[in-house]
Amino acid sequence: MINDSTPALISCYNLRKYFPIRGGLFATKIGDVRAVDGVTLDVRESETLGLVGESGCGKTTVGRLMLRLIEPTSGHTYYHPSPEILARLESLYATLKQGVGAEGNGGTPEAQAALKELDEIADQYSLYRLKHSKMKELRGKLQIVFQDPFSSLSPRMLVRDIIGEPLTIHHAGSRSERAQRVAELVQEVGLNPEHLWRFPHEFSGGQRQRIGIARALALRPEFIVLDEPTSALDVSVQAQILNILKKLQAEQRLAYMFISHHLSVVRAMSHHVAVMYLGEIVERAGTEDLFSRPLHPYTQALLSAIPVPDPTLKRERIVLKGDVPSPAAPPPGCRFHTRCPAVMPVCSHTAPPLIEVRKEHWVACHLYPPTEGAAAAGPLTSRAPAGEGDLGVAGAPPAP
Amino acid sequence: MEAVSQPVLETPVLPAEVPLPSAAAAPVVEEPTGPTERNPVVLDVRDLKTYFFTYDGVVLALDGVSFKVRRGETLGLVGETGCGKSVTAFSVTRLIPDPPGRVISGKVLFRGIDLLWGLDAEARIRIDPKTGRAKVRRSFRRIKAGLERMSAVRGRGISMIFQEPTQAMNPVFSVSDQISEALILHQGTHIVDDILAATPGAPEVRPALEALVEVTRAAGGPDASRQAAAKVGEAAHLSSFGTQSFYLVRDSELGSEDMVRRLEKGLHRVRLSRLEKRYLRHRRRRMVVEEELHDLYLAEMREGRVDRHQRRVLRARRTRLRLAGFYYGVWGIRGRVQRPLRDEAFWRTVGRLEEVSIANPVQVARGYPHELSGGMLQRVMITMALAVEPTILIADEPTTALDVTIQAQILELMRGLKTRIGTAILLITHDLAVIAEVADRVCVMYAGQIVETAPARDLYQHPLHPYTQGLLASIPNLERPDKKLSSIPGSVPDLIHPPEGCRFHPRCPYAMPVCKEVRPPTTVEGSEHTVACHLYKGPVAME
Amino acid sequence: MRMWIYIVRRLILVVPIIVGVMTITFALVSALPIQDRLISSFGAPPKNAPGGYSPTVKCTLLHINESGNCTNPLYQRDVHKLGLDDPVYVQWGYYISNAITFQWGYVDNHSGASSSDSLIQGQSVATVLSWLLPYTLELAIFSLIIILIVSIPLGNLAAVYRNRPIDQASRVISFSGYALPGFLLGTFLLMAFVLALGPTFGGADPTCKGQSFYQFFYGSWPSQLCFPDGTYPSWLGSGVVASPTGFPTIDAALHGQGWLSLDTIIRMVLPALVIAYGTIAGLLRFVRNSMLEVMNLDFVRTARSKGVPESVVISKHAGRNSLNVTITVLGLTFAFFIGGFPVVETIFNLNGVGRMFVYALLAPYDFGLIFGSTILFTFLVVFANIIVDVLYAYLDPRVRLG
Amino acid sequence: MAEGAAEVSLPESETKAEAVPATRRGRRPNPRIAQMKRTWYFLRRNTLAMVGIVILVIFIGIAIYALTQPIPWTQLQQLRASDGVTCASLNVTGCVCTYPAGSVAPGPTCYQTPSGYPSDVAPTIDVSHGTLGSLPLGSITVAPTNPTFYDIYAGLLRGSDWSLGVSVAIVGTGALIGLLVGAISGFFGGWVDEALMRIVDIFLSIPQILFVIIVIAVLVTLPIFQPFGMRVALLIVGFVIVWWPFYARIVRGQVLVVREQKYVEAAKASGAGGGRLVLRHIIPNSVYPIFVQMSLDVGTIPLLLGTLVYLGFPVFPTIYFPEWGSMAALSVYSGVGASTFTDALLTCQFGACVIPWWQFLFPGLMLFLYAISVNFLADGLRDALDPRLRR
Repeated sequence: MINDSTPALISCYNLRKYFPIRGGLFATKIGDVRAVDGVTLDVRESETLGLVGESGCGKTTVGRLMLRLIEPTSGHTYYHPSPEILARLESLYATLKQGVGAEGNGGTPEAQAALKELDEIADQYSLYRLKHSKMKELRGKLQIVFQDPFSSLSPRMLVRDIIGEPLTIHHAGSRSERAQRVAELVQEVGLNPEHLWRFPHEFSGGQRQRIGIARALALRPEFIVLDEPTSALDVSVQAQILNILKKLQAEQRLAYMFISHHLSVVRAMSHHVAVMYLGEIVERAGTEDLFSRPLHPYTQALLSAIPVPDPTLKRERIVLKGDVPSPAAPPPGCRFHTRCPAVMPVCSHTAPPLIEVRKEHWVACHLYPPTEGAAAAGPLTSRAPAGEGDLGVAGAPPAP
Repeated sequence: MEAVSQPVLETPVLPAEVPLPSAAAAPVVEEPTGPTERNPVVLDVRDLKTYFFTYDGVVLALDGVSFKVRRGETLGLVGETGCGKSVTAFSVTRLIPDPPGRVISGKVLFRGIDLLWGLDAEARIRIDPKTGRAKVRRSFRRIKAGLERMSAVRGRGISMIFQEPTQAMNPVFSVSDQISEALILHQGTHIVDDILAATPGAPEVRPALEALVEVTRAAGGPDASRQAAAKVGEAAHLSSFGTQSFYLVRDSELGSEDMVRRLEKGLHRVRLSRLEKRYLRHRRRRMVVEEELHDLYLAEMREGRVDRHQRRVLRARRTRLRLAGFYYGVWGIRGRVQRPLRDEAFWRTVGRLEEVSIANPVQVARGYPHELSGGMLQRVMITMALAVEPTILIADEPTTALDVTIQAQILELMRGLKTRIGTAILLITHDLAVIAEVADRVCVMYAGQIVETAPARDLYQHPLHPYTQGLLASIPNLERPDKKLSSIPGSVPDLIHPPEGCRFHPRCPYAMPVCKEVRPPTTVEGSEHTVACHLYKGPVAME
Repeated sequence: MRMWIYIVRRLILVVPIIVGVMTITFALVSALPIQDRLISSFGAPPKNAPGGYSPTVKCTLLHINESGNCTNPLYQRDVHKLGLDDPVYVQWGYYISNAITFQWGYVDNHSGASSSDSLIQGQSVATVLSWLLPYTLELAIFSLIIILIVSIPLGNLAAVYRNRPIDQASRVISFSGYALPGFLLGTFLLMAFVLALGPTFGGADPTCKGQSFYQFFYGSWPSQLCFPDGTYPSWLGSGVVASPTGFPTIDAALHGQGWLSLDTIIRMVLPALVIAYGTIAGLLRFVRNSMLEVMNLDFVRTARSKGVPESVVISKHAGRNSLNVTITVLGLTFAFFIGGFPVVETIFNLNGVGRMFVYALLAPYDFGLIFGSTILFTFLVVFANIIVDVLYAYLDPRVRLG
Repeated sequence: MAEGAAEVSLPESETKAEAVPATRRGRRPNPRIAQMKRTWYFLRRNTLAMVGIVILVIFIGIAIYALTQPIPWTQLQQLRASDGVTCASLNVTGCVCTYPAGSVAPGPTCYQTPSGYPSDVAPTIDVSHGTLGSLPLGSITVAPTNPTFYDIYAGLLRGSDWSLGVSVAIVGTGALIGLLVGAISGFFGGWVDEALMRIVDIFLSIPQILFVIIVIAVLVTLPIFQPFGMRVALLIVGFVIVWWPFYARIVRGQVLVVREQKYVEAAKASGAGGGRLVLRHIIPNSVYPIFVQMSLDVGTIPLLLGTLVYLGFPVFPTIYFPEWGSMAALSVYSGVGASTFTDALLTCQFGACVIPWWQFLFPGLMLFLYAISVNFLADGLRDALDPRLRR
């Protein structure tokens, strides 16, 4: 399913997005909401990357950043980067990691050099340095489907106009050609042309979502961000939408980034999965790998928290204490340590790096020291039989 | 009311003898032994019909819904959006926004009392045959009377928690205000009695306080000082007194010597002035009248006739007392005279919040809804709903708005509470998995009708109705992810022009000719397993 | 704590508004031809004001030199006195500083003798207004009370008993309030009451001829409070201020005339009603609609499900939330409310700021007074808005606690 | 995946039936028209709104009628002070009498009224000597200084088109400016928003009537505003300057909401530029509140005109101008010889004279009917457009 040969279609490095908090007497900036804090991802051609996390963990922001719907605080995204560029970037960021100090401040001379070169590369290729005209062309290739099908369709436009708008914006073909294209789009998503002459409010949630998908497909994109496309829908309808998406991916070799808090849906949809917590990626692996042998305690807790539609199997579950901390004041060290069942002293002061502990399996957790490398099977998973049914989390380790 | 302290097990057969558990009801002691036939039915909904009268026509939101809830059981009500789950809940408690909605017919027997009594007198409905729109002529006096009657049941008999905790709490009042409102409303007399009976000045209080301080100084851990605090409470004959002293000690620095004195100062409030005493007695009188009124309303609903004379008498008395109440307002000292009651309610609230495992109950109680997270608020909502142990708790999508991990917490909590106080729960959700976690029995709803009812295991292992089967099949399953998702074709029909016959037939893979004409009867298949589908030919279920 | 920050921020935000208002008025003033400004500053022929003086500073053809400038010494003197020969920004600076120091109207910034004259016997504008303000304030307070005690309960009832008689009644009230301009309503009421009940209800009695309770009991009218000519109180002219506070009721009481203060209050009922009516009309609908919205919100349903009796649900849970909206709207409509004063005070001969504004409008305009009273009214509006904001913050924890 | 496709496309073909409610089966009308129908349905159920519409239609009819044929409202001949002598009709000294054209003069000092006047004689005031006298019912005296009489009926007729025209012009222009400013400020936000909103605050904190007055009072002195047409323009300009901030504030609030909607972001995602976003997405979704506000103001502005005139402020090119508000105001203001209205009332109280009630009753009535009908309609519109308030 996963093969490394498939080149990365879109890849972003150290994405950061801080939203300022204003307050005080003169509404001055008194802090930052670190919605996204150093996210590195890549989505490969005609594959799906699942992005999982609780609400407020910044997954939606990542999606919007990758489409440059908002400008990042720092970091870059590269669309269709050539292999050599990719390799170069990898090495550069590696050197940066060795070089003391994070990106931006000081560091060793080679880190400095790396920084400079990164900047040059960014100037040429980064999405965020493109001129608006270039960006506008690209927009056709990068599309998005929103969570809420009710606010994502303009209530005063006919479905025809909604789906056709991208075409009109990009002056794709003559009027009649556009009409033609719209008609076939509608067919593709399983509506019928007679629906074109209606207002969105006349449709059910599922149908609205289909319209949204049709709009996203209008300009034959290569990459679509699916921002919780089914979380507002019923299960039966959800299945319909998911099937459409799968079908389209197969037919048009689309690459998806599937953002969702619903792990089972993500598992059904995606080839790779990245788990986010408080603006950071804590674990990243191939779907099978992640779901059968989750390494990060948070992932394990998430998995065990999913209710299973089967009264017969009663699992003992990891119930996390407390709420997600505010991204305005993320806890020091590992951001999860306030709720972690396997918390260690080190967690509270040093943040664990995201390291590849197994093939194609990255984790940011002190339980898996880099030295163990690929052999690492953390205490949590090692204690649990990684079988179907119970998700290798039977019995969380006692908190020290 | 005080006489009845234990809710008696009763059968709906002779309901007249059975009063509600009043506010006095102590928590139910014996463990509910699961939902078996033995447990009495506390809520019996029969052939409930609720319509909405809109521009497009009459929406048949509920069309003959029937189900039973037994004491201490959890009944899950599951279905897609627009199938009438929430409408059912609101119809049962008569919270349907009117206009446009109205409960048209049916019975809601709560412990044998028909909550919908006098409903059909409230409005005349004429449906215009050609436009399909309806004219509703309401009798506002009757509607008002009906709502007032309901207030005797809401909160103490049936209470609810809602989907969006952030919106379900009043933004301008603090958490403690809102919870203690419920407490005072339903347990007012007892709170007042306790305050009046409290002996904060008693000689044994001081040593208890000293002991508490000592224990805390010695860092005996929270449990130890909790016990000590409980001792304080006993000494003062006011348990909340203990709670308060516990938090006072915990939150104040222990080094200082005159700790105990400062404590006593902090707790001084319970030594009442004469004015405060008078006010409390006055309030108590008012509360008693309210409770008598509630009993009267219950009696009315039970016997199905209105005792106008008694009603007039009680209302007159209530009015007199309200007027007398101005005496305390006139001096502009209301705030002060109310303080004992307020504080008592506050510390009781704190106690309740502890029970739902909130780490820092005092801060939460002082906080306002917009300062708390969704999970926290949902806990608060639950506390509020269970302030007086109600017979039934209706939970309308309690975890839908929450994250997975928080949802897990809340479900744990609900399970725990259910086993502690034998409240029956009517759990409404669209998430079959959640239902599977907590429900004992499950009703599957589709397009305003209940298509299948079965014990949870039974339902999930062999669902009978095609809709149920489709629903279960379409859940993306963590265990078998590669299995292609099967989906139910189409979408929920609009309920203005529902399909003839079986409402599911346009989407049903097994649709037969008969399905298009005849509405399938509800038949019994196996123990407690009923289904409404032409595929099954079991004996027709009795209402 | 956060509340204080909030309030202080509001106060800071007021500064640009006030400066802005000043600037607008300044712009308008400097758009005037210099001739008019001179006349309205010094040269107004007295209306019925004793002791106005009128130098003829017109720049006749004699005084125009070949370069087109006016060489009339008087003219130049006055132009210089007013600093009209300074560059605009200097004038602006003077204007702002004067206005902030309550020297409205024209101040000569060059010759030391400051005479920020109004046409009323050379009294400075601020002085005249300070005499008249109390009466206006008293009227405002009366009508605000009326507004609040009418619109809030009525609006809530209209929402609760929607589309039923009381709602229709409130609808009629608000619509008629929208549709009846103050001067018509005032006139009709005046006619009705005066012709039916006698002049006591006809506002203040400028001629001292009319009947009044006071005269009914005491025969004659105390001369201090009598206005010999119907335009403005005599004491403005004779420096003798017989009115220590300026609030008529209080003054009358201080004069030891209990009946007179009662008389004054009765005379204030009609004007207050007329002023209140328009605002009530606007407010009622807002109260009703906001109440309707609040009643559909989830927490109201929660309160009901708790078993809270309906009356408490409405008064406490819904009412408290809709109150915020009400107050905000009141703040927004306050400017209109103030705008009603000139009319009403004119109809009922009440010697308030509004009446003085109208008086100053009779040609030749007394721009000093016109702009002065405008600025004063604007101050009132701004002040009211600050109060509203503070109240709002107090009522709504979401604002109070940020 | 193929069967997936089949499986997916199949249901829709089936569900079409339910997806389309039976009410809309068969040949569907244009959806926009359907929407209008919906609104119209709610309007029709609202009795007051219907009343409002009817009255408005009548007024518009009158206006058109008044425009089509020129109605004579030329001034009558002047009264001269020397004409004050006794006459039979009322034994009050200094009165004059008038008689219809063609008939015989009842007395030597009676004046011929032009044809088209009612013959019946009703008392009014000869302002030329401030004493009481008589004049035909349906004539209106204008000012103490200028004793000319105008036909009140003609004035009422002509008033309709002036009131409607002026108010519509003012509201239209104001709304346009407000829409632009509000949209810009709301969409771009940041310091633009800050600046514009501060300005709006400044404008809104000056009491509107006073603001209009001072603006016009100053501008009137400028030479460009001397000719007749420019005077009317001046009036409109004065009001617009004061009025646009209301709309700006409303629009901006609405835009702030709409801007956050997902469909705007979607348009952005498919490359729409700022202009397109504003014009195609934001403005269409934020204009409705403006419509309501506009319709309310169309009713309010004639009242304010009247108020201005009442305050003795020469808004109009000639002192008398056939606009209801000003007609009513003028008559109230100066219909009586006495220095104040109260005085007149007091003096007339004991039958010494007759208050010329008709002089402000009829214009006032027209004004009231017009304003209230507009308000009925506006309120109905709001309820019909705002689903929350629907019955």
